[in-house]
Amino acid sequence: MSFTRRGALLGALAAPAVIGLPRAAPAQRAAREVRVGFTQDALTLDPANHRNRETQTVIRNIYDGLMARSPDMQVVPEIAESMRVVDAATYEFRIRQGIRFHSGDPLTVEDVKFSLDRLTRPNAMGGQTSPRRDLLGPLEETSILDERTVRLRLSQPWAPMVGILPAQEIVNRRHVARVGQDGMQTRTDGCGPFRLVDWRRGEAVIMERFADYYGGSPEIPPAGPAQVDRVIFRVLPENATRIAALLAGEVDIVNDLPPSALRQVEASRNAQVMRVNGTRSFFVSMNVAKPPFTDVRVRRALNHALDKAAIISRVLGGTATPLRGVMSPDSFAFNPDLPEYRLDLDRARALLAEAGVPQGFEMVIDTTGATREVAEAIAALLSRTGLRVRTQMWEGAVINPTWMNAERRRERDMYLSSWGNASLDPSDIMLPTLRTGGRGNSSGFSNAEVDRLLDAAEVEPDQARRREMYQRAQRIVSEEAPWIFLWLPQDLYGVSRRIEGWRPQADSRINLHRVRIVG
Amino acid sequence: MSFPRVLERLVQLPVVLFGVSLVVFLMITLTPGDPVEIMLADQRATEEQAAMLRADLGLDRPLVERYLVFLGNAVTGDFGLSFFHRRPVIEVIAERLPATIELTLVALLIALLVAVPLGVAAAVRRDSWLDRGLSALSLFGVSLPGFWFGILLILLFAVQLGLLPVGGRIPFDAEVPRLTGFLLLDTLAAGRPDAFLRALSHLLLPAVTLGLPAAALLARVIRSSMVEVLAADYVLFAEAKGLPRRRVLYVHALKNALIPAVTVLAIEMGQLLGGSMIVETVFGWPGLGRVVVESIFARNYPLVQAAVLLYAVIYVLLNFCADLLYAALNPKVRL
Amino acid sequence: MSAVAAPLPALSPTGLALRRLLRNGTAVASGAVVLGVALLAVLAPWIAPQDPTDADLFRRLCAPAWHGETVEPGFWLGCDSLGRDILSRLIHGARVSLSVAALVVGIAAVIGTLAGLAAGYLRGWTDILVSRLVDTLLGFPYLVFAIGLMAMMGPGLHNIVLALVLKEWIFTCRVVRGETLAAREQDYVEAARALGCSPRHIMLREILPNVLSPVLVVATFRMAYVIIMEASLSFLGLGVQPPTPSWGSMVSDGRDFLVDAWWVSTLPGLCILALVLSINLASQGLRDAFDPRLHQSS
Amino acid sequence: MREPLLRVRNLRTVFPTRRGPLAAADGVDFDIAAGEALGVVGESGSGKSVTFLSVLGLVRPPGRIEAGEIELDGQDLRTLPPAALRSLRGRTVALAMQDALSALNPSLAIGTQVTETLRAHAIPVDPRTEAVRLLTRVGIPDAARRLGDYPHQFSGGMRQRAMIAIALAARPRLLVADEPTTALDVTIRAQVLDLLDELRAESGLAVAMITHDLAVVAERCPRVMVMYAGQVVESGPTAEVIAHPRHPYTRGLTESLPSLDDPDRVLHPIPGQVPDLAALDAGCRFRNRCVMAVAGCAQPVPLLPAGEGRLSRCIRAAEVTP
Repeated sequence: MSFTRRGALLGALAAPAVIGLPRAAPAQRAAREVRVGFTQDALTLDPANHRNRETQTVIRNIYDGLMARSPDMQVVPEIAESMRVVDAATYEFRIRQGIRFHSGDPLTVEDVKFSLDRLTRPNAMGGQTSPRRDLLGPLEETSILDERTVRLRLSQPWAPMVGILPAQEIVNRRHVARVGQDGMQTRTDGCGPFRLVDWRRGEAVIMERFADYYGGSPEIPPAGPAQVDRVIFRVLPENATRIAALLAGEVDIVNDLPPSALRQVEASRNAQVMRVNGTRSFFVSMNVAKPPFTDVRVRRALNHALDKAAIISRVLGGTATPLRGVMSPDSFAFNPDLPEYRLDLDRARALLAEAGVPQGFEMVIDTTGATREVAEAIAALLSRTGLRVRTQMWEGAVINPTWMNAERRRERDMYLSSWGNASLDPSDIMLPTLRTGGRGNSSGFSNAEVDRLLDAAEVEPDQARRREMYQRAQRIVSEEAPWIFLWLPQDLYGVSRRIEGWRPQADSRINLHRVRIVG
Repeated sequence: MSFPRVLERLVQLPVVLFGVSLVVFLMITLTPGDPVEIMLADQRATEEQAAMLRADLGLDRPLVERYLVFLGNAVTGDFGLSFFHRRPVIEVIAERLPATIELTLVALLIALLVAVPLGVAAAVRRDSWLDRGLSALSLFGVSLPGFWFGILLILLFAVQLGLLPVGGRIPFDAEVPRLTGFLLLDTLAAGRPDAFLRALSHLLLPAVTLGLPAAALLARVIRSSMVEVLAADYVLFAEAKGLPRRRVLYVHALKNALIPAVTVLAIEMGQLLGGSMIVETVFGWPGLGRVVVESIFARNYPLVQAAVLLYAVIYVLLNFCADLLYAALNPKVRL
Repeated sequence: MSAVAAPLPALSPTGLALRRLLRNGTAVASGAVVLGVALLAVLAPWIAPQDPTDADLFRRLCAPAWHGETVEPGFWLGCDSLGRDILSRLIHGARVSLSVAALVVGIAAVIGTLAGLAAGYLRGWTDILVSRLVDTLLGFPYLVFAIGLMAMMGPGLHNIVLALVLKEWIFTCRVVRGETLAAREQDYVEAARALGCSPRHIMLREILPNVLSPVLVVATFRMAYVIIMEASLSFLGLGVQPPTPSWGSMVSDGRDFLVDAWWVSTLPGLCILALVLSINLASQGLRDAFDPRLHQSS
Repeated sequence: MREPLLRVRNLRTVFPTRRGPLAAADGVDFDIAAGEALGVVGESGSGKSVTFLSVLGLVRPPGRIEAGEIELDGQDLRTLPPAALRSLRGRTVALAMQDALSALNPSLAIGTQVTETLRAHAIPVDPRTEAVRLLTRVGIPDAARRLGDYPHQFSGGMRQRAMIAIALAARPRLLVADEPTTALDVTIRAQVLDLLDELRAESGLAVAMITHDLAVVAERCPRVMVMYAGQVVESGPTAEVIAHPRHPYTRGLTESLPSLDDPDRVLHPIPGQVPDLAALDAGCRFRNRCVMAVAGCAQPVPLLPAGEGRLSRCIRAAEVTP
């Protein structure tokens, strides 16, 4: 008995040394394989049954959409060969020929109609309704014009329509019939560059190159089948672990690199940092219904009081762009001429005094665990005015609904929050967060002129006029200052030097179609 | 004393399950945060849509009714749909459970491998520097926050030394058909000793991180019961017979010293099973613990309920096994 | 076998135990560490060199004094990611970590002892009720239970204490119940019963003094767990409210800087280690001193 | 007299205590010859058990043998390496204990506990057959079927006999029997003692019978050694020692001798207390209880001849009257 135990112990001790050997040279992998260290597992592999960016990222490597987004965020045709705007509420798409699904079935206009119907029709998914339904807004009907053309008809003009299409994937209607609604969760049959090999729940999604791939959008070169044999999305939720996996050469791309890891990754020989402007604007929402935030002078004072530059350079490692207003500079509707609240503590104190806010007045910034560090920095910097600002941590599940409900947020002061949308269209940014009663209007901001402008822009087909409306709205918002305007962070990725042909894009997709291995 | 004990366990199971289900149900329903709100958080849902979803999920019915429905379904093994996986809870749990159990068992094994020699050595040389040193060392385990220790191990063994992998269960090229979900078994069943070693190398760091605190506790238990046993006459008698020291320590003494340790072992195993979520998060281990924590934060009620009930069942079963093992080790108790 | 025992001068069992305790160098030293930390915690506002919540981003991650380069004078152990003095945060953090541990374990010990006494002495329905409750709570994995409760009540110091107490008391209860069951059959209890003493009197005056030493041992042993528990909850974002420092939250917040600025998370980690180690060694000393079974001459 | 099998000279075994070292055996001298039965008599704490544990090399730390010679079969046990000492234990010198319930391992089958001794000493027999023979020999009925039984399944008397069978398994030459029959009823006690007598006669087994029961010694042991407070106070042929004690302590013991009908009677015939072994002076250790004590008793008292084959540690040995 004692002998076997001792033997086992020795075995356990010796194991690392033995096992270590095959791992020592990761470059010797037989197959050309690219691995992504990813923060989250896909929730499902059914393109129609989720509302989750990470899930979308995984799925988008298996399924293609009518349209795609290039790395510089242009919307380009993918399965569609071309698009024609018939009128403000009608679009026609001509489908590329010769596309095959992984199963070998050809992709037809029926599949396109089926996929869009599945997304928009109530109860179209085996009795359920797709949670993505409202993403497609006023899309009313998809009809087949001929065997190469489908027409999308909207119930009213809606400019964001085109921008939303890259996030909707086309499924094989025969495959859906074969595997059923439940089967769609785990079994895929897309026409994308990779085919699913195995989904190990909570651990990894493994895909291999689809040799008969039609090549993807010719407008994003190089077109053609994927350049690597295999792609693995590995789930590594803990930051430190994800970074360690990159540095150890176990993964080639990691998403959501924290700014604190910049130096570490840049200093390593085998990896580099890649960055791209993100799509989420950060702000501190002030409860405009609660004194003293009812007074615009207080709201402006806090904007003057915050040393954004210090946080950006010190805490965020210079990986964010300061904002004067709501919109990202990358958005077509960005207003570059907004007034700036300069850092000016004296002015801030004067404004607070004018508004009758005493020194030592207490304010609480609500926040969640993910943004704790920034919230603490903001609180510390705002406290320099003589106010006593502190933070309170919440679970997202609790604090978000609280702030989205006027009654429940009545006693709250400030909320460190963010809002973004991959298309960077104000329709899904300003409308929800700043229109009276908007679903994301946490500050309770209400301005008749802004409401009018946003509503009008929603149905305005002319993009230039829309831009002008949004820019006017942004100016009013900046002056009214319902938020402390913060910044637009960059999305940071750690990327191994052994791969090429990939760069991050603002919608945070990781499309691996064009990745090459060079190292 | 044996038969009533089995009876007691049999009675205990439904009582504990009932208690646990009640507590977890109350805990969950009293927790602020509405699953419907969370599910619809990012959507342009109207109040009607929310109400519909709420009705779909049965959230609009009174508490008592919901509890009874839950109980009724649970008895038939139907735990409903996991909100955010959009799949049956049972399925989600079934695919995650083996990973957690495998991790826990290996952690326990490591704990035993560390604790038994440590506890015995400390007891034999009681109050020597060895005893103090070893017990201080074993206490090291208890004092380390798992997430911190785990990250440190990764930085050392994976990044600096490159000896062990960072996370996950097995690399793709060592994949084998998953018959049982326990990769150590599946790789052997597939006749792939290389894959077995790879799977083991993935297990090592998380299992050490998880097992070390347990090792510390077990070492203490074994040490103190060894101290008692070593003072017993039968140990003296065994030595007087001229038996080799190893046999005296590991057969005569340890066999008796392990009897009280078995109960601790069962409880500890239960704690390891339920305490794996932090290690699972750090090492990207696709186990049940992580899903349960995610589900608590996402108010994914059905999964939390089912998982907690499962933990309770496992706990009672473990205790039952401990009783059996107790009987096996202790001839005075015959079932 | 008759051998060692020579008669010692008459001393009460407690006196003997204390004497054994004081002769145990390790136990005394580790007890001194615990007391030292407690003293730091109590005196924190007066001895901390800096304000533990005073952030200055220009001091971000500055190194401990012995490092040479990016050192800020007056910040001996360096600064965290918001430029707050780590030494001061450690001193103030001792307050939180130690008071959470002491409160949880103290309250749990009182509840557990009373419940255990009642269950073990009164038996019957009281015992069934208590035992089944204990079983139920044991069936819950600790962390799941704590996370669930914290999610229910929201983060914060009071809620941490409450959540942990609700689970912790069962450990004391189990021990006390067992000891009480044994004591129930002892002569002194039977004698008290024969004299017509009330159950309350017997439980509190006769049995309680005899179960106190195992309670003490369990309590010190559990303290270590509670400190780790608080750290784990902080890791999951359910710890104390910022900017209040606790050792657990400091380790947890600093883990992103383990490579660039190891001290941010390692120093509080070492503090936890030292404290838990000391508590454990002290409790081991206590047990060795108070557990009569280890001192029978054989 | 034959060459002694065991020869102990000036044995001093010490246990450190908080009040200083405690000599549980202090200057013990004696011999045992092959085939001899030596009775060792004394109260609890007199050092009789420690003396023989010292011989077996089983003094528990922190206790240790500080001085003296222990020669077993011509070998010096104190210089023997631990492994060699271990192979002597059970094989050359074996131990039988007072309480078989605690001496037998509760979680091992009786058969295992017999055979493991045979295996440990590589006795060239079939362990199972030999175990049956040994158990049958001590009077356990149906021994073959009971090998798999655990100690708690045996009756008290059977346990005691099984324990003796285990002690004798490797055919030792010296058996240290520490109160081996105290727990037994009269008939079984006789049976066990008869067995020991037989073995002595057959194979020259030497027996050291440690007891506080002078009656057993009177009946079975030709020679006796009386111990008090860590020292041998008197030794000699049993009949003579009982009839004409040469030490006041022995006399005190003999005064309570007629107790055959009450074998479990405890010996505490002498008023007063054993002195604190950690705080002794050089003089006679019995003098605080001794009616014959004189001023000279405060001087060191050596163990001196007191007649044919007899030794006594009393300056007034000649004056002791029965």
